[in-house]
Amino acid sequence: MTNHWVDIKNADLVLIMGGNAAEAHPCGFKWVTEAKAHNKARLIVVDPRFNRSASVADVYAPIRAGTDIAFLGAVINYLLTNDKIQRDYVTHYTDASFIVKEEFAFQDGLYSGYDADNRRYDKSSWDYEFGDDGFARVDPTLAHPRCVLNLMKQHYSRYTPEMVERVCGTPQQKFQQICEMIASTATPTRAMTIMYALGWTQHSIGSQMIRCGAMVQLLLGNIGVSGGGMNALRGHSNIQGLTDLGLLSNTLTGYITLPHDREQDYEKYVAVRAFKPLRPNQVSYWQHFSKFFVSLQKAWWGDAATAGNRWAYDYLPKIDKLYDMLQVFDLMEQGKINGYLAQGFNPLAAAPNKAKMTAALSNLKFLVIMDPLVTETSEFWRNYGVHHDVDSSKIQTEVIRLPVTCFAEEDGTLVNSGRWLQWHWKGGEPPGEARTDIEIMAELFNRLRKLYQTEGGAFPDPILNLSWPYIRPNSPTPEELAKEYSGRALTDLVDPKNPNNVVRKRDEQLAGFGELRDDGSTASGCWIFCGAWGPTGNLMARRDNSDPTGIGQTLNWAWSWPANRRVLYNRASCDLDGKPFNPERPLIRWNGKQWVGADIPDFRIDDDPAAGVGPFIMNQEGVARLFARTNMAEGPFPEHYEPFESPLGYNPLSRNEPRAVSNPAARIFKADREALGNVAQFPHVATTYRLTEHFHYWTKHVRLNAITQPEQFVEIGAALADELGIAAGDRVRVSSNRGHIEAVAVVTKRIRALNIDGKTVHTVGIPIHWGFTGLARPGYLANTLTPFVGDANSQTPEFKAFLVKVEKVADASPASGQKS
Amino acid sequence: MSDPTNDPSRRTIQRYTPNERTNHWIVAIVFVLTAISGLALFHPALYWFSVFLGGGTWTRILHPFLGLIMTIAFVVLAAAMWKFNKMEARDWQWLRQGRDVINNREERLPEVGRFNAGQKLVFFVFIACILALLLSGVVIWREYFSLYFSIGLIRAAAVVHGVSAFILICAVVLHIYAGIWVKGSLGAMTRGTVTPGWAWKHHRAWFREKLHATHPRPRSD
Amino acid sequence: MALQSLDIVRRSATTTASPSVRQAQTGTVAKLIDTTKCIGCKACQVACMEWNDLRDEIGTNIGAYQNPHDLTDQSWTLMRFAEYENPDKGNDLEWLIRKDGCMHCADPGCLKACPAPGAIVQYSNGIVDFHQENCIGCGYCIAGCPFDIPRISKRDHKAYKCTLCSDRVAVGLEPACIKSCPTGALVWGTKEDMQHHAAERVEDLKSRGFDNAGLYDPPGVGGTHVMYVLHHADQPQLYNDLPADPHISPAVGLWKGATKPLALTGIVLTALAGFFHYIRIGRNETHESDEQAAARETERARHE
Amino acid sequence: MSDMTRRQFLAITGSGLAGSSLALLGFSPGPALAEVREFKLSRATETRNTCPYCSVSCGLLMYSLGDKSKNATASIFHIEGDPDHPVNRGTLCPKGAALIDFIHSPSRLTHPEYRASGSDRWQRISWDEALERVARLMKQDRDANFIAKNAEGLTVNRWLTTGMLAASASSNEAGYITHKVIRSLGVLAFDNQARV
Repeated sequence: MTNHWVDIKNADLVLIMGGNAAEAHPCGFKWVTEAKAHNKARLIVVDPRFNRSASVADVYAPIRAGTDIAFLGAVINYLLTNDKIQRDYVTHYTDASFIVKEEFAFQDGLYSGYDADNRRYDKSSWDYEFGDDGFARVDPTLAHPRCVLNLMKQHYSRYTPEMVERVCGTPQQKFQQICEMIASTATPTRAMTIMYALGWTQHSIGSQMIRCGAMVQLLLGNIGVSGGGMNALRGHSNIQGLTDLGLLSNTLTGYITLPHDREQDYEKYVAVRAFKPLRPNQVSYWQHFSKFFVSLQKAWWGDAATAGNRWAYDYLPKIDKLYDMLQVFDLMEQGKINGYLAQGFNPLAAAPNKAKMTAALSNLKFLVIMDPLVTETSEFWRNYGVHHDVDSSKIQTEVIRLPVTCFAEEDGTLVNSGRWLQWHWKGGEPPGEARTDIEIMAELFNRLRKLYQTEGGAFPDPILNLSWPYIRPNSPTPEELAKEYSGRALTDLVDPKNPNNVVRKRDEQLAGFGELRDDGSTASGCWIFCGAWGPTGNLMARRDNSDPTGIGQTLNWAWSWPANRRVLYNRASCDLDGKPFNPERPLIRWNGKQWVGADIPDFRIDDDPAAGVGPFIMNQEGVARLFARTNMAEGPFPEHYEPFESPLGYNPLSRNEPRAVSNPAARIFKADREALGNVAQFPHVATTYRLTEHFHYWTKHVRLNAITQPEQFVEIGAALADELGIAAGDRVRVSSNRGHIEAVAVVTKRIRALNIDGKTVHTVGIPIHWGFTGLARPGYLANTLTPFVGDANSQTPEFKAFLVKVEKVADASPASGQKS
Repeated sequence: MSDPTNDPSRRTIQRYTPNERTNHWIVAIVFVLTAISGLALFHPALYWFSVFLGGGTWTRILHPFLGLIMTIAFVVLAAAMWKFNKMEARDWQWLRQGRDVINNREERLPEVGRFNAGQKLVFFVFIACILALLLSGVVIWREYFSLYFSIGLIRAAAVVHGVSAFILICAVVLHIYAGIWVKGSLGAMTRGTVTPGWAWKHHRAWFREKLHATHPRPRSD
Repeated sequence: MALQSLDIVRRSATTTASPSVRQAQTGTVAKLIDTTKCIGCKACQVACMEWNDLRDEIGTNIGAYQNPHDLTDQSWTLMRFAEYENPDKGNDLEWLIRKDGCMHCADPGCLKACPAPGAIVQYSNGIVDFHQENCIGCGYCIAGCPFDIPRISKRDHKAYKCTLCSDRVAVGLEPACIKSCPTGALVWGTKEDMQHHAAERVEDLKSRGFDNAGLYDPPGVGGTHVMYVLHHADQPQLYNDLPADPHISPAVGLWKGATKPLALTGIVLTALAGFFHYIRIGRNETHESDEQAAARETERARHE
Repeated sequence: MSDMTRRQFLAITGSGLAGSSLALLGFSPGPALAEVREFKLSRATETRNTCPYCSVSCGLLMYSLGDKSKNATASIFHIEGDPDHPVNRGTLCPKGAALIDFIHSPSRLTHPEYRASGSDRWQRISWDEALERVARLMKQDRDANFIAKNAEGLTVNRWLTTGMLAASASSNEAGYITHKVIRSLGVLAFDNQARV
């Protein structure tokens, strides 16, 4: 979230698309009902299903799963052709005026530089034109034919309301109504917030859907303002924190990326990441990259990280390609992975194509499970009848299952969607011998280190030298770890301007990432968390909920990264002179000397607005990018591509280009491409989702939740049910080219048959949540059906749009799922 | 007074067989229990009756079973008595002379068979009420049957149950009083016999029937 | 507000007045269920079970979101879902979701029907509560309720329903369902405050094209301490058959009203009639003359 | 009690039940209890926590047995929303409201277990056995498959044959130490739930 949960109450318009906040985030959704009740806000929901969010919406529009870019692109077209943009904002706070290279081109669904054999682009033409001064060329009049705004106009001119109706199945009149409502927020005093979640993420084109939403918001001047923003509703309690802490194949903490094989030289590694400004006077905060990186290396390897060994640069593994989850499970299926540890994760259920996942796990030599609950993954080797039919004797994987505490039995912090780090306290004892993840990882490491100490082995240095300053080595306390990722001074830090002034004493906690240094005198395990445990103590444990301005800015409640800032890019809520665009709910303002207000300014505090520093200080441009340059895999502007399993089989926007049917830059492995189904065999569009009564595959173990939603079902529209002779409560079989499930049919008017390019397309809703372990009635894992292909940038699987066939099950007796 | 047993002409007459008496008293006892349990649930002032059945919950549990037992016992009794309770022409005359009945001027009334018209009326009231109680009682028997009926029907059945119980109880009160009022009746239902005088006075037709059954006239042939 | 004052104003099967000098001076309490804010998430259902230590069966899906399928002794509240195509809005779909449960009527049909003294009580703050230790399990409350709410447990054969968390309210807290409700569709306060709140909601709904939005506080049962804001207050039956004009059934009125004293009087009068007949006219006895007459007739018969 | 006498009289005459002995048995039922259920949180220990499900991160109040005195074992018996929390303001969704049954789920794991190759059952093992086995398996695999230099002779120091998925609900502190340990081993096949 660029903003935070409570801030949604300040919105004048809420667009929920690519998510179902009422269903998946009910307590955050409260701020939508607050905005409606107390801010006269209107709510728009665009979704394949009339869902729980739609039940309280002012306008609902149906959309075919996977066509959100067609819809949003047409919104952009509407805003640009009707001049419904916040012109000052767009001119000064985005790259609308930047001039793009002449070689940049787009034709028949493909951008310049496409390499079809490798399914990737040569992105060299996707950039601005640079002047002799090294800065990007701009045309503030926005008249240049190749300025970003004009390229956008041209690109999205193909996205008409007629096209929306034809591609998305959204009635034109509804689309028009929604455009008018959205356009109403182009005025500086009105804000729209966009709330999205995995309904955008889980597509082969998901990142671009989100980007497209962000572009709409930038045109309307809705980023950085109170009540606005692009608000990603993260799916798990600490998915944000684990991402911030970099627990991903290609990152370190704080969005620092790991070095590539070719980055053998530390200085080059830093130089590529320490982005230089592309326009005069810009902050480009990543220029400080080396401070973040060195402080991390000092936190991890302590005295072993020195200037002499390039801060233990070689201790870090170098990447040759992305080892994301899909890649790893594909390798596992090929027998190239021997060991796997699943910590609070149930990949058998969470990754696509269960049959492939079962085969992959069966090829492991060993699997370690750390979990509070009996997950399907931990029992993948056990036969559960129709729901999981395997032969234990043929599975050679050794499995070690370790019991872990749950939230209530430990102290620590989680990061919420609004980037708040909130400390929580232990309230009870864990059952039996359960241990915390910290204790397990610590003791496992200490045993490994001991083995390397006594026996030696492959490259033991990073293991032997890992900094382990914890009082009880097998049981570091959450406090010790929190202090470590926040950061401290390793020597007395002096003011560079006045060497006699010690600003931080040795071992004192640091107040923020502004104090980090790249000379080895500071350590901080995660630079964006720096200051969370500051010199005054644990700020994450603060519990003062006062909101002095009444706009929901509780700066003394817990701590938010970065720097306790609650609304990102909040400088953009003020005009060029530093006056709030909307005086009714100002976040910050320039008082003539410094920036003050209800939030921590996302700006240097004493930067006079007259200096012309752009509000997007992390970007080299100083402004927001409507043109993504080379940062996206499939193009600088979002373009509609069909899901990999498309009910059309062609891209209605580029009918003549077979290479542009689905995302041309998305990676798909050969066997997975062969496992795709076609519309002739699998005529219905399926989409998977959560129900509000359940959380993933956990709450089927929770009696109260099992009571409120006990048995697996699928949702089908009344029209499809009529066609197939299915009544509510009948059992149906839903099959894809990868497997089938059986479930109870919920027949509903809430799912409409859509008319797509002249043909009727039915949507089938498949709630996840059931499986073969737990208290709820045993069911099939929904990922039995899903395709093994991900987004071209994030590799997030395409769970939201694929093809299935629905049939009535002749034998009405429910298949039993007896435990063996 | 001479010992009636010594005088054949004064030998007592059997009015009810031991089986009939047993049957009657089963009905009577179960009725009392059913009635007090029913009344306990009927009016708060009588809720304390529930102590006789072991408290409110036991009252709720037992009442329908008691009702069933009473119904079964009553059906047997009613079947045995059915043939004596057919209304005849003289019964209507008897009823028309209610004033004479109340004022003990029996000599003015038509001769009465085994049962008088009042008794017959009570008999049919009992049948009607018990049938109504049975049917409505099943509908409001929450534990086993109420779930099969609509709430509207249950409400109506509760009214029917209450009204028929009221009528039945009133009829029983009359029935009991009649037993006290007509001296010797109680003995008929306890010992089973009545004196010839009692029979002659109150049920002369029945007396004569009995007489001719005991002393058949010699055949004329 | 003295919500902790749970003095009893009415008590089932009790013919005399309960102590009622102490009144809720700051107003009675009320739960307002705003169906127009409700997303049907069932947090209230879960919070209710959790607080009250209830666990219903893990049932089945019968082709609907609604689960459990009906109110039970373990499920004191239940979300009921209805799909409605609004003809006034071009047949746009509406998902009308209603939290069902005890309405806490000012004139409670259950209390009226209950034969067990003190099994059902009404507190001065408006809450109608069941006291299972006094309940005998007859189920009359079910027949008495205009909303079909109480359920008899198969385990202990006692009647159960929403208590409006009288234990929480007694110590000044809001009921568990109210507290949990994520969207603020459930709100809590004095009845007066809730009526004001509802009026604001109705005004907002009218601005959104729901011209018939309104408050459901049915006068037929004297008003309720659980009220609804409905988009279609003119058609409550759209919300899974919420009664348009609920009142205590005339049958229940008859059964539990005038008939009771009349019937008792009737029985007593019948007995008294006998008693006075006895006093005034006396017994109908058999005299020696009757015996003699009988003997004569017997003799005659014997010798004939 | 005169009232009682009148009732008895009415009852007896009314029903025609002549047994005065029964009437003597008639006594008033004890005064019916009409108290609300005891408020169960009065002296329970209250602990602040955060809901482990979605990213709204609702504040929780957890109530546990005992008052944290030395001899009382804390066991949580009730959870409700933290009314002070700016986001949830005391509310909880059906999942958060059901957390008590997550903590006490019969599916909670209570001791380390081992499933041998080809076996169809778990066997209980000690923590010592479990962690020693995991460490041994990891070291064997790392030593056998660690890549110090790639085919082009560049230093890469990576271990690709063992991977890990990290929890989506464990704390930052657990995530941080997990990352620190796993990266020190050179693992690249490392992701968290954000990937899906």
